[in-house]
Amino acid sequence: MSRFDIQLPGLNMKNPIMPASGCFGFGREFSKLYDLSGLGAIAIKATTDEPRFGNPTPRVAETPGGMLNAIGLQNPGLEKVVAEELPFLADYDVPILANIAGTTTEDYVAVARTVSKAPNVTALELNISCPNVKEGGISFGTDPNVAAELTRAVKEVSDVPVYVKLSPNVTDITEIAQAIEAAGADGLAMINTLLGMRIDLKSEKPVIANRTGGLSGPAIKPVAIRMIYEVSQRVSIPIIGMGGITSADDVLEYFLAGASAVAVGTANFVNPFVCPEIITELEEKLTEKRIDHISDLIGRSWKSCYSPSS
Amino acid sequence: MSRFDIQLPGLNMKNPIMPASGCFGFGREFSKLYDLSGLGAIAIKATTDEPRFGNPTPRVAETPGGMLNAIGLQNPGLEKVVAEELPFLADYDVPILANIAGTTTEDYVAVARTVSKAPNVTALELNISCPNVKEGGISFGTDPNVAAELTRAVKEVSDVPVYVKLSPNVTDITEIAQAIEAAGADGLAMINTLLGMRIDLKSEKPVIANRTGGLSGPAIKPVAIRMIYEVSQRVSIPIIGMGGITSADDVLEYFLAGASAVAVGTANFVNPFVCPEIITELEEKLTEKRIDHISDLIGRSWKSCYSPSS
Amino acid sequence: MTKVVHHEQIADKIYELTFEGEMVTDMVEPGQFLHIRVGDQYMPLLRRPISICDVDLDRKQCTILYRAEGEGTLLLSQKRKGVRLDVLGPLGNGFPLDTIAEGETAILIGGGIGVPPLYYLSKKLVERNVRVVHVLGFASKKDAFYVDAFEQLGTTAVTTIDGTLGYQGFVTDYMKQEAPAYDVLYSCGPTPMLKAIEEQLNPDRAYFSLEERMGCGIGACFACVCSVKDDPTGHRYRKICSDGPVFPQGVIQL
Amino acid sequence: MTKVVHHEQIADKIYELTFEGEMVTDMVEPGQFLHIRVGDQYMPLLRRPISICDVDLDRKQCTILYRAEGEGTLLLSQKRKGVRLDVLGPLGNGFPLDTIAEGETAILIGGGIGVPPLYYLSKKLVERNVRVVHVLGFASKKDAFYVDAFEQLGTTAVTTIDGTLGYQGFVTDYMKQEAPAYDVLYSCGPTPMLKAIEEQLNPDRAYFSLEERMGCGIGACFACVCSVKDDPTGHRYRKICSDGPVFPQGVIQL
Ligand SMILES: Cc1cc2nc3c(=O)[nH]c(=O)nc-3n(C[C@H](O)[C@H](O)[C@H](O)COP(=O)(O)OP(=O)(O)OC[C@H]3O[C@@H](n4cnc5c(N)ncnc54)[C@H](O)[C@@H]3O)c2cc1C
Ligand SMILES: Cc1cc2nc3c(=O)[nH]c(=O)nc-3n(C[C@H](O)[C@H](O)[C@H](O)COP(=O)(O)OP(=O)(O)OC[C@H]3O[C@@H](n4cnc5c(N)ncnc54)[C@H](O)[C@@H]3O)c2cc1C
Ligand SMILES: Cc1cc2nc3c(=O)[nH]c(=O)nc-3n(C[C@H](O)[C@H](O)[C@H](O)COP(=O)(O)O)c2cc1C
Ligand SMILES: Cc1cc2nc3c(=O)[nH]c(=O)nc-3n(C[C@H](O)[C@H](O)[C@H](O)COP(=O)(O)O)c2cc1C
Ligand code: FES
Ligand code: FES
Repeated sequence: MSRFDIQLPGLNMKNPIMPASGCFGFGREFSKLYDLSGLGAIAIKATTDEPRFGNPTPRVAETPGGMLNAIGLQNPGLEKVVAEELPFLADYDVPILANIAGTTTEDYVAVARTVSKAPNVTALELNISCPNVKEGGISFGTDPNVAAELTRAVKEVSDVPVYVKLSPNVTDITEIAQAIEAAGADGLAMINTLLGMRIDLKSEKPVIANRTGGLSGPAIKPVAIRMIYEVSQRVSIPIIGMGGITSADDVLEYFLAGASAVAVGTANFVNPFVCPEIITELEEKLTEKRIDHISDLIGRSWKSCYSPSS
Repeated sequence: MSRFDIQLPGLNMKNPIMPASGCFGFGREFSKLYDLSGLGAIAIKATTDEPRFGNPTPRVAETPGGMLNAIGLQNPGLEKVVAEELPFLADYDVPILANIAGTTTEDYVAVARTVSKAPNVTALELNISCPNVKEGGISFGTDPNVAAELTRAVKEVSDVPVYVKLSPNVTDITEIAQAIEAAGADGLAMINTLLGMRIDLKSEKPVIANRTGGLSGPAIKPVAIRMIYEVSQRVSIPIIGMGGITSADDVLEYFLAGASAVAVGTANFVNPFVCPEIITELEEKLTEKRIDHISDLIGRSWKSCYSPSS
Repeated sequence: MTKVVHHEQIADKIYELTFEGEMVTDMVEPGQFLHIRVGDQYMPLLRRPISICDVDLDRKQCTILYRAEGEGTLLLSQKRKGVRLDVLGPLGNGFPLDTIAEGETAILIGGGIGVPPLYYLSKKLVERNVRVVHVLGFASKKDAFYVDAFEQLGTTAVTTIDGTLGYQGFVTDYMKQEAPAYDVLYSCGPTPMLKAIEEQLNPDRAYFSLEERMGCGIGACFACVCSVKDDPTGHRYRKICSDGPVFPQGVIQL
Repeated sequence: MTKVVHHEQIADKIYELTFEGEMVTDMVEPGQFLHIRVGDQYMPLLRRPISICDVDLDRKQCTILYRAEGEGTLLLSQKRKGVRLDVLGPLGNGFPLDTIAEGETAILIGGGIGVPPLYYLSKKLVERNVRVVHVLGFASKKDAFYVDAFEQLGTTAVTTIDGTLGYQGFVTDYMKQEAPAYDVLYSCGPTPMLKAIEEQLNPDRAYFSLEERMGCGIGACFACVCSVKDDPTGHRYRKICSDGPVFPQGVIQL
């Protein structure tokens, strides 16, 4: 009996670990290192309607305990993803969470309609941190109404459950999460990166050509944990947690905060074997701690009554 | 000729370095370690109308490259600060930035009126990250109108220039900064801590008794730099920059982003001599880099024309 | 600058580390603590408070004992002989030595990783011709350390929760059962143990050394406060790092 | 597991590090790189890409040369003999050896910290009876390294910007002035240098090794892309880490 198989809408996972979108490409590179069928799921790189080159380089910069990236959604475009990348992944026994992005609602709808019909795509992940060109460039993820409307539009055309990936760069994430739940989302993924910048002392310019970038890695873990702790108490759809996960202990912390599965992003760059290593380590920890099933831990930090002096 | 004396409203600084509020108490402990007159200024611990005990312990937790705190504005209260703490600091030749806090506008006004009359308080720093009890507990710092109104009320009663310390936990910090500038603030201080949480795997509860805490330290530096880069381009009042500063290189990065002075917080806990060490190191760096005056660097990352491919 | 001159594991997860440096000459008060930076980067960020366990003033050497369990102490346990150790201290106020008279009996009760500071205290008391009795509580035999060293200084009882060494039970169980006579009680260990000692033994003259998570370690950040006992105002406090870690009985709400 | 067996400073800020391990047996292609984790904590977080400079397949030893200037390389420079080194690789595609025939002449042009991979390349070419000529550009005499080692393999010209060693000027200045004859050109160095070589020398057969800031180092993150030359669509690219770092002339928009 497995201690950590997880069933979420569209995601029938052997274990709760998946690589995070954008940190695993479309799996080809990692497939040379280990068997992808051992993963709980795979979140693939954001797919857009048309191919995108993305931002100029440098696209990454290092920061204390984290990194910035401004890849700019580089991807081969919907057509190639469906024709080449997804079939490659179909050889593995692993559910695919297809991350989709765009700059108009129509973009998202177009990608969602087609990608959700791919045989091995079992769920969608809406990346709503992208700037909304119609709304003057503000991100889809910062306004509850805009986010809800997008969710509704995508739900309408999708053949598979839809997860919405929240941006942490907001005043009140619970408000947005609730609006998205009400709009029919099947789950949430959180968090995307924090907006950050690093300036190079020699050039006196931002290190990243795009100037700002998304902060990921261990540095952001406390922000993600706080947000999941807050949101999980206010929604009843499951949360895929992420942000700075590097170990099985981190996974346990995310479950206690309220996550029902987790994604590992930046850590794949530090140690390309991190996902299978965490899976092994997690199973050992659960056995050692005599936790019958990891789902027992979901939200336990707030579910039991809290007494501050103990 | 000094390369780094800085004149800001109310703050006549020998150098651009001050300890950040809450990380230096009222200076007594550090006065045993080095001469406080060597500092550019001192931001004292938040003062409230009445004495406060603050939050239950544990009040701090460590995170990757940072720490969480939920001290809860513990302080001896306005009367004692004016009667005992400020006179102690009057023995040193250093301007005092008095950080003030409250839960109603009246609280802030009361503290501002009295503290701004203390002979060695040369400027106020409004900590607007506190929950606003009248507005249902939302923080004063998350709504541009509420923040502007508070600024106006405090400006009216203050005998000295007023800096407003911004919370980073907002969707659009430039909007708030501009509202505060329009309300008459003399300067900005940014950033306060990011809201975060850490969960203890043994107790399965948040480590911090108050559950959430404020994230500070190197981990948050990229977020602070990004926000100062954005805000400094949209306001014309000076910015005191802070968040994760540990070295003279960090100070240079803050100036390039758009800060006109900096505060060092958490690093004082790691190395209690960090402020004088940074001052010495900074002077050396300026000489070495042949920078005539540090103020030449303010905002240089965006002032010169930007070409992404270079 | 201080340098590690000895580093050895002495029990399950327990390490003994000796370092040498000028600063050791200030370490004359038992019960004070050191604030140790364990990494060179800012990860882990904060220093770790560790008690002074023994001091050799002539050789300018100080010994600490610590349990390597969390991120910081595990990193500390990897320091090799010869490397630099970044130590701040001695910090805080230790056990007062002049409140007990020559010929009187001191009982020193330690629990787990609260045992180390009692060793230097015991040596100092013996130097002053105070009779010392030790009660050292551990979880199990594998966790016990320094029992022989304490025995050299005075009668030493050991208790273990599982009974694998000495008396089975908590130190308070032992105290109630055996009821050794003493004039002054000194104790360091987990707060629940100190609380039980205060409530169950209700000693006249006693000193407790407390623990709390710290930021600065020098009194500036208000991380480590504890409440004053029976305080009607509700906002009186002491800082464990700079007012303590040792407090006379009755001052702090345990 | 790889272990540091030699570590020495050989020029201003330049270090030579040799490590030993099973993985070295895969390092048969000059121009490939390693992705090295320099810290044990997550600060610094990312690995550092460093070229293979020399390999001793029999002893399973690989040598790298690097400039210790930033946070990560400074930390690397503190690794002592005997410690573990976390190395990923060999990664990427190196210099093709079979595109030059026996008896032909190869010119290898390196700039600064782009010089190291040319050493292993030169050795491999010499093994194949190719005649090698080296042009090594440094800022100043104090920055120069491995000049003698290259001289053992073939004619070696050194240029320095300040003229303190060899020819004064850039490698391209030297090439125009001296115009040595060659069949195939191989180069590694800062992108402006590669661009100048391409534009000013316009070689028929040439290979360039490129640099870019990396995330994963294995082709998964799209951090290190560069544009394909004369691409009308505007979105064709190559990844330096997995398609390169070495590209034939004309493929990449330098
Ligand atoms: C005055 C004083 C004296 C002490 N003397 C000793 C001693 O002689 N030997 C010994 O082994 N331990 C001693 N401790 C406890 C010791 O400080 C902690 O065990 C240690 O800080 C844990 O660090 P870590 O890296 O193992 O754990 P982590 O879990 O990585 O610690 C995370 C953070 O929590 C803090 N923390 C965790 N546990 C404690 C604790 N029990 N008390 C205070 N802070 C804690 C750490 O300092 C750090 O800031 C003392 C504590 C205090 C306050
Ligand atoms: C394929 C390849 C091979 C290389 N071979 C060598 C070599 O043999 N010897 C050598 O000394 N250097 C080599 N470099 C450059 C080397 O990777 C950088 O000098 C090094 O990463 C800088 O790290 P740092 O810790 O000193 O600087 P930091 O400023 O701390 O670096 C911060 C971040 O920027 C990245 N970065 C900074 N400069 C560069 C750069 N020039 N290229 C790529 N990333 C950079 C770092 O990897 C890190 O992620 C190579 C680079 C590449 C891409
Ligand atoms: C290089 C890089 C590229 C990313 N690309 C995407 C993306 O295409 N779509 C998306 O939703 N998130 C993307 N992310 C965000 C991650 O999926 C993840 O939410 C974030 O990095 C936090 O997790 P981590 O700290 O484990 O990396 C990217 C992150 C990185 C570092
Ligand atoms: C323990 C602690 C207490 C703080 N107390 C206050 C405070 O009373 N008022 C305030 O405005 N900021 C307070 N801050 C925030 C700091 O002044 C500073 O804005 C923040 O920590 C970021 O800087 P740093 O990363 O250098 O610490 C506190 C920070 C810490 C770590
Ligand atoms: S730890 Fe800062 S006041 Fe005690
Ligand atoms: S570094 Fe990740 S694709 Fe090249």
